[in-house]
Amino acid sequence: MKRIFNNNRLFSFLIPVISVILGLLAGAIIMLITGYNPLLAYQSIIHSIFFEPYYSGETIRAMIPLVLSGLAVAFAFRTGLFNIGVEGQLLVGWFTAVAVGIGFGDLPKAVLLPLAIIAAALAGAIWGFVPGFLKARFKVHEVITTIMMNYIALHVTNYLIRTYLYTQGERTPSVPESASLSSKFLMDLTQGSRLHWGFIVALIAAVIMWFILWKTTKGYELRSVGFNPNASKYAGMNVNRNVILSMAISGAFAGVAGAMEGLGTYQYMTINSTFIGIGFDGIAVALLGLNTSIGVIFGAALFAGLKIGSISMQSIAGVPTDLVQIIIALIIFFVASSYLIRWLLVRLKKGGK
Amino acid sequence: MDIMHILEIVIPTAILTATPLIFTALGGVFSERSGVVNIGLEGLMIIGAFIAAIMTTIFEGWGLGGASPWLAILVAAIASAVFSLLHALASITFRAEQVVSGVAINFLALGLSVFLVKLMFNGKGQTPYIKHRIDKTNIPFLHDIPVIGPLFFSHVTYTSYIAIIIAFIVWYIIYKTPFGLRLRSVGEHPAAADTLGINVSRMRYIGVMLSGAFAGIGGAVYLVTISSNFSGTTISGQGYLALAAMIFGKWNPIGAMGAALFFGLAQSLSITGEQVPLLKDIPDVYLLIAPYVLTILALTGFVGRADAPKASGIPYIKGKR
Amino acid sequence: MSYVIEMRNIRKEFPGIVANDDITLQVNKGEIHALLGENGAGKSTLMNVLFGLYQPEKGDIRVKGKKVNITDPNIANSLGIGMVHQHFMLIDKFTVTENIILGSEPTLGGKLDLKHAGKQVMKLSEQYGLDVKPNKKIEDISVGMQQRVEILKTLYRGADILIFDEPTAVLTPLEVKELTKIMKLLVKEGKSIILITHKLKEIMEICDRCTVIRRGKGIGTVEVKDTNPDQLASMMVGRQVNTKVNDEPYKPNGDVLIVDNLTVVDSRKVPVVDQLNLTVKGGEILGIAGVDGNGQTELIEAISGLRKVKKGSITLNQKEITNLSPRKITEKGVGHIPEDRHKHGLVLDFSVGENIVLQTYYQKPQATAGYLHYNNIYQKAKSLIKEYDVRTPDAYTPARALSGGNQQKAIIAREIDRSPDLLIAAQPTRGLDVGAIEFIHNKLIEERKQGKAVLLVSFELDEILNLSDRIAVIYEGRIIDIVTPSETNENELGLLMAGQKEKAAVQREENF
Amino acid sequence: ACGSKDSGNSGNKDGKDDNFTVAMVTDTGGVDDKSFNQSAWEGLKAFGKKNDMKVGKDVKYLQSTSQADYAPNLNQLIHQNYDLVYGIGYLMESDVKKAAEQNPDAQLAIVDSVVTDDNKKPMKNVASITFKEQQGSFLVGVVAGMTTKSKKIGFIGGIKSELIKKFESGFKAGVKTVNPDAKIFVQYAGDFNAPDKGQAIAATMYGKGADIIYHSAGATGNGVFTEAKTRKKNGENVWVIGVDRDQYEQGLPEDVTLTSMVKRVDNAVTEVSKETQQGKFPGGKVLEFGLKDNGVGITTNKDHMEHVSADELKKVEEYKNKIINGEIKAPKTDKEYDAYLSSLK
Ligand SMILES: Nc1ncnc2c1ncn2[C@@H]1O[C@H](COP(=O)(O)OP(=O)(O)OP(=O)(O)O)[C@@H](O)[C@H]1O
Ligand SMILES: Nc1ncnc2c1ncn2[C@@H]1O[C@H](COP(=O)(O)OP(=O)(O)OP(=O)(O)O)[C@@H](O)[C@H]1O
Ligand SMILES: [Mg+2]
Ligand SMILES: [Mg+2]
Repeated sequence: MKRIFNNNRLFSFLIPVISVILGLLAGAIIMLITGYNPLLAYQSIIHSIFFEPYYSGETIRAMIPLVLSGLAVAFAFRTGLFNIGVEGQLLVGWFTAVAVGIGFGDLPKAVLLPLAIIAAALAGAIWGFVPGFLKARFKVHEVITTIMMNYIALHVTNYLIRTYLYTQGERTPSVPESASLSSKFLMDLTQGSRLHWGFIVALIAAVIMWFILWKTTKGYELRSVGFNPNASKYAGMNVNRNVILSMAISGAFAGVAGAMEGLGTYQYMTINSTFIGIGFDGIAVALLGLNTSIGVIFGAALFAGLKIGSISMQSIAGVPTDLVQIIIALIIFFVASSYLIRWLLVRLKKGGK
Repeated sequence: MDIMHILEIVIPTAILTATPLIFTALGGVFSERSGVVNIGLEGLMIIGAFIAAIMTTIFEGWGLGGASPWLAILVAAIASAVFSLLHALASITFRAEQVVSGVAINFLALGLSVFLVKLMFNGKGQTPYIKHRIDKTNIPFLHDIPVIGPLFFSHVTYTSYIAIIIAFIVWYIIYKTPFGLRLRSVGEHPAAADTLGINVSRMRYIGVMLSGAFAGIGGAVYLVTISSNFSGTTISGQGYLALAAMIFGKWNPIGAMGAALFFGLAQSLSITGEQVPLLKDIPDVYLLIAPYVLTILALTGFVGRADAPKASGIPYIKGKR
Repeated sequence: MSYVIEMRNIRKEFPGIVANDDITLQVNKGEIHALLGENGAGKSTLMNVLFGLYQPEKGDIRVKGKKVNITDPNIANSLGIGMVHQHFMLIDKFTVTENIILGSEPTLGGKLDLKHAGKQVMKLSEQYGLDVKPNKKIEDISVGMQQRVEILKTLYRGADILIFDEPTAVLTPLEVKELTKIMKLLVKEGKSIILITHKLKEIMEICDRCTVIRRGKGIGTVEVKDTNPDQLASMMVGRQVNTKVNDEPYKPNGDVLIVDNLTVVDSRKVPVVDQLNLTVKGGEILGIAGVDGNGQTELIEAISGLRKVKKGSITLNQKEITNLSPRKITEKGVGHIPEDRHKHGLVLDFSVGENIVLQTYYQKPQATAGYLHYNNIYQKAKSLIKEYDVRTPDAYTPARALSGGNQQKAIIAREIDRSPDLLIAAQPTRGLDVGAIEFIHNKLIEERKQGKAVLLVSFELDEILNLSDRIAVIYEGRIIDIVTPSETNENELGLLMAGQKEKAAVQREENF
Repeated sequence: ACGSKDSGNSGNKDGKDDNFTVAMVTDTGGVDDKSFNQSAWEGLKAFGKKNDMKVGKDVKYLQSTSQADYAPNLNQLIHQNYDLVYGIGYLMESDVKKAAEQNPDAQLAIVDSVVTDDNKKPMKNVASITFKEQQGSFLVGVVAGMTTKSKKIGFIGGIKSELIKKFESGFKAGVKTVNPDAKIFVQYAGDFNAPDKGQAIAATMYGKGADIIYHSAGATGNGVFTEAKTRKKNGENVWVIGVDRDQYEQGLPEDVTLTSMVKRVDNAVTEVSKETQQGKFPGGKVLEFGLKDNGVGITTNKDHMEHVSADELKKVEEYKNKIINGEIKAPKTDKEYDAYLSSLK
C-alpha cells in the first residue's frame, strides 16, 4: 500500500514532465509539417534562455508575475473556487502600486516599497473580495462575477490613469527610485535585462501560500470548505467567511503580481486597450503546477522560458511566436489528461516486466 | 433625440451584439447540461470566426456570392465541432479536469488560428476582408409595423432571428425530447443514467460537440456580421461573456438567450449613451463598465442562486464511489 | 434443476483489493434469496457484476440456464435483471415518471409522451401496490417513495429478477413492512429476488435461502428455515455476536439538555419543529422514534447550530445555546454523529487523520496560534484508529477510500473522543453490519455509563428499544409521548409514530 | 553594427555601408495591421529591395505578442547588430529609451513618439519620427465638410489620447472651415480592437443623421466600415473616411470609402533608413513629417476619390498649399481647436 502511495507521488511528478515532452514533440511535428526547422527552433530557445544572460534575466523576470498569478489561481482552486478574475485583480494591483509609489514618493524606500506592494495586495484582495462576498452572500457564481470584474478593472484603471496619472505615451509617470524594484546589479548581471528584485517577492509568496494552506488552521479550513462546505459548516467553520477570505487572498496574490509589473518590469502602467493575459496564463501555470507552490514555480518557469525563448525562435528560426502558444496549449492538454499518461505509464511498466 | 429614436438605435444594436453570444451560450448549455464544463467556448468561437473568414473568401472565389457567408457558417460549425472533440476527448475519455482542458482549448485555438493565418497569408497576421457579409436589413413588411417595426424589424440581420428561433428549438430539444431527457440525466447523475443503459460518454461527446458547433456558429456570425476579417483579436472575450450568459440564464436555453440579449442591451446602451443628452455628461468610464456592473447587480438582485447541473465538471468513471 | 441466476467462481479485483474471490451464487426461480455479509464483504460488488456495471476477472454467469456475458446494464435489462441500488440511482430534479422512463421513453412524433408514460407508471404502480406520485420531483418525495420509484424502474423494464441492495437500511419500520409486502407480492407474480440486508430478522422473516460471504469469499448457502439468526451472524462475522442490550441500571443525574418550546421552520417557512419540549439527562440515552420527516433532522440541526431557531430556547448545562454558531455549541460540549456521513460527517478528500480533527484542528495540541502540528494530529489519529478499530491502510489514506462502516467508526471515534456532555447520534448504525453495530452500541452505552447524555435518533425500532432509557416519539414536529422501553413495544411505538396517541393508549392497556 | 562613440553619426567611417542592416519591432498589431506597423514594414521592405538587401535577414521585423515583448525584441535586434532598429508605435517609448540608454552604440528610431532622456532632451542615439496627422486630417475634414448633405459628420476614435486627438482636432477644423454649420459627433470606443463597438457607434451616428464618419480607431474601424456598407446596401448614402492608409479596398464592394487620410510611415522609415545608411543617422532629432514632406496627406489615387468632385479636389489642393505655406495651422489639441474655431468667426 505504502508503495502505491509513493508511486502515486512519482506519477504526479512525472505527469507534467511527460506532458512537456509530449507537447514539445507535438510542436516539433507541427513545425516539420509546416516547413520550419524544429531543431533550430528549440535550439534557439534553449540557447537564448540558458546561454544568453539577457534572456535568462528576461525569463526570470517574466516568471515573476506568472508565479504570482499562478499562485492566485492555485490558491482559489485549492479552496474549491475558480478565480478567472486574476487578470482584473492584477490590473488594480498594478495601478495601486504605481499610484502609491508616485503619490508617496517622498517616503524612504524601506517604507515606500513594502507599502506599495502591500497596497497592491490590498487592492487585489478587494477585487477578489467582491466576487467572494457575492458568492457567500447572494450565491452568485464566482466565474461570472470574476469575468465581469476583469472588465471593470480594465476600464476603471484606464480611466484613473487618464484622469489622475496621465503622462505622454498613454501611461502613468514612472515610479520614483524609492518605489522601484529594479536593480542595477541584476541588470548588469544579465546584460541589461529587466530582471528585478520581485523574484524574491514571488518566492516569498510561494512559501506563504504553501504555509497558509498546509501549515495553518486557516488553510485547513479553506481546504475543508473547498472539498465539502456542508461538512465544514457542520464542523463549525464559517463557510461564507472562508469563501470570501479565499477569494481575497487569491486576489492579493494577483494584486502583488500587478505590483511586480508596476514597480519592477515597467515602473509605470500603461493604458491597456485589452487584457494583458498574465491572469489567464496564471490559470495554465497553476494547472501545470498541479496547484502546488513548487509546481507553480516550475510551471511559470516553463511558461516564461517558452515565451521569452520564442522571441529568439521567431528571430532565428523564423517560426511565428504563436507556435509557442500552441505548444503551451498542448502541454496543458496533456497535463489535464493525466489519466492518459498514467495509463500509458502503467502499460509501459507492465510491458517492461 | 426622443426616446423612440434612441430605442431605434439601441435595440437593433443590442440584438446584433447579442446574436453571437446567443449561439455560443446555447452551445454552452448543451455541453454543461451533459455534464461537461466548457470554458473553451472562447476558443471554439475563435475557430468558428477563423474558419468563417477563410471559407467565405474561398466560397467567394468559387463564385458563390451572397451564399458564401451562409455556407461558411455551416463549415465553421462543423470545424468547431471537430475541434471541440479535443475537449471531449480530454475531459470525457481522459478524465481531464474540465476547466483545464477548456483553458487549453482557448490557448490552442488562438495559437493555431493565428499560426495558420500567418502560414496561409504569407506571414500576415490577419485575413483579407470578406466581400459578402450577412448584413443588416429591414425585414419586408414587418418593419413597417408602427413602433415594433422600427425597433425589432429594422436594421437587423437574419442571423439574429435564427438565433432566437434556435434558442426556442434548443429549449424544446432539451426539455421535451428523449434526447434532451437523456442529456440532462447524464449531466445530473451519470451513474443513474448508466444503469439505465444510457451511454454516458456518448451523450457527453454529443453535448460537447454540439457546443462546439454552436460556438463555431457564434464566432462565424460575429465574423460575417460584424468584424469581416479575422485576426488574433477578433474574438476577445465574447466566449467568456457567452459563458456568463449561460450561467446567468441558469443553464436554460431561453434564459441564456435572455441573458445574452441583456448583455447586448447593456453594451449598446453604454455605447449609445454618449450620444444621449442626459447620459452624455457622465464620465465615459461609467458607461463602459455599465454592462458588467449591471450584470453583477442583476445576478445579486433578482436572479439568485444559479443551479448548475449536478454532475457538471465531474468526469464519469464507471463504478467509482 | 436450473437456477434463474447462477454465478460461478466470480472474481473481481479492485486496485489493491480482491472484492470477490471465487464466489458462487445460485438463485431459484420465485425465491427471495438473501445475500449476507459484513460491510465491505463484496455484496454490492457481486451484484454490480451481475448487473453489468463491473466485469469480473474470472467466473461465469448463467441466466435461466444460458451462459451470458453481461457487459453493460442494457444487457442485464434485456435479460430481465433489474437492480435497486444501495445508493439510489435517481435524478433529483426529474419527476418520478421521468426517472422511470429514462432510457426507454415513449414518444409521440419525436416528443416525449409524458402523459402516456404517466399512465403506464400509474398502471404498474397499482398492479404491484407501489404508491407513487408520478409528477412529483424526486427531491420532494420521501425516501420510501424514492425506493418504490426504483422498484418501478425495474418493473417498467420488464425485469423478473430483482436485486435489492440494502433496501431497508433507509426505511422506517412502516415502510419496511410495506416493502416486505411488496416483495412477497412480486415473488407471487413469479419474480425472483436477491435481497442484500444486514438485518437478520428480515432474512428470517421473508427469505427462502441465504448466501453468506465474508471478506470477498463465499461461506455458503443455507435454507433459512433450517437456521437461526445467531448461526447466520457467526457465519457472517466468523465469531459469536451478541446483540447488545442496554442492561446497566438507569441512574440519571441532572438535566443536560433542555429544549423548551422550540420552533424551527424549513426553507418554505413551514414550521417543521413545532413548540417542541424535550429534556435529556446525564447518564441516560434518550431515543427519539419517529417516521422520517417529522422534524427529527431539523431538531438535531437546531441543537447543533446548523439551523436557525425561530422561537424557543435550547439550554445545555444550564447555559443557553440557542442560535449559537456550530463552533460555539461544539465547544460547549455537544458531539454529533450526523445522519448523512458523506454530506456532513466527513471531508472525503481529506485523510482519515485530517477528518479526525475536523472540529478540533485549531485547538492544542493540534495547533498553536494558528499553526498546525501535523505530527500531533496524526499521532492522535493513529491512536484513535487503533482504539476504535477503524480499518484503514493508515491515517494518511483519504476517507473516501474507506468502507461505509469504517467511515462511520472514524466519525464516532472523533465525536466520542471529545467526550462531549451531550452526544447526538443520528442514525449511527445505518447501513452497517452487525459487527460494527455491536461496536457502536457498546460505545454509546459506555458514554451513558460515564454520565453523559445521549440523544439517539434512529428509524430502527430495535435499536431504540434496546438502547434507550426513555423513548420520545416525535410526530409532526412535536414530542407526542415519552415512554419507557420496558413498558412499550413495537406496536405501540408504531401507532404513536403514526400520531395515533389514543389507539396507542388502548394498545398499552391490552399489553399490561 | 560598429558604432562610433561620437554617435549621431555611426555606421562606417566612409559614410557608406555596403552591409547595412535594418530591422523593426512591431507592436502587438503585427506587420499586417493595415496601419502603421504595416506601413512601416512596407517602407522597410521597399528600402531593402532597392538596396538589394535580403528580406528576413538584412531587413527584418520582430512581432511582439504583448507589451512585455517590446524590450526583449528590441534587445534581440540590437544584439544581432542591426545598424538601425525601429520601435513602431508610441507604446514602445520607454522601452526604446531604456534600450538606448543601455546600448549607447546602437542606433534606434521610434515612430509616433519622442524619446527623451531624463532632462527631457531627445536622446542622442534615437531618431524620433512623428507625423502631423492634424494636417492630413484637416484635408479629409475639408472633403467631408464639402460632401455632407445632412451637415452631420462623425468622428470615431480608438482610445482617447494625445495622438488620436491630433486626428480629431485637425479633422474638425477642416470640416468647420468649409462648413461652419456642420454638426460633428465625436466618440471614442475605448478600444482599438472592438469592431462590434465601432459598428455600434457608427450605427448610432448614422442613425442620428450623420452621413460621413472619419475613424481613427484601428480594428475598431472595421465595424465602422461594416455598418456603412450595410447602410449603403440598404440605400442610405453614407460614407467612411479611411485612416492611416488608403482604405479604399476596405470600402468595397459597396464603395463606401469617400477618401482616406494617409500617414506615410513608409516614407518616413525609408527616409530615415536612407539617411542612416549614408551615415547621417538623425539621432537626437525629432523628425516631424507633415504635408510638406509627404509624411501625411490625402490619398493620391484619383480612382479612389471618384466621389469627390473636381471642384472639391481643387479646394483640397488649395488648403493643402495653405497649410504647407503656413497660412493655416491645423490644430492638434482641444485647446488649439477652440482657438482655431474662434479665429474662424
Ligand atoms: N467549496 C466550495 N466551492 C464552491 N462554492 C462553495 C464552496 N463552499 C461554499 N460554497 C458556496 O458558498 C455559499 C455559502 O455556503 P453555505 O453552505 O453557508 O450556504 P447555506 O447553508 O445555503 O447558507 P446559510 O448560511 O444561509 O445557511 C454557497 O453558495 C455555497 O455554494
Ligand atoms: N469502485 C471501487 N473501487 C475500489 N474498491 C472498491 C470499489 N467498490 C468496492 N470496493 C471495495 O471492495 C470491497 C467490497 O465492497 P462492496 O461495496 O461490494 O461491499 P458490500 O459488501 O456491499 O459492503 P456494504 O455492506 O458496506 O455495502 C470493499 O473493500 C470496497 O472498499
Ligand atoms: Mg454494499
Ligand atoms: Mg452498506
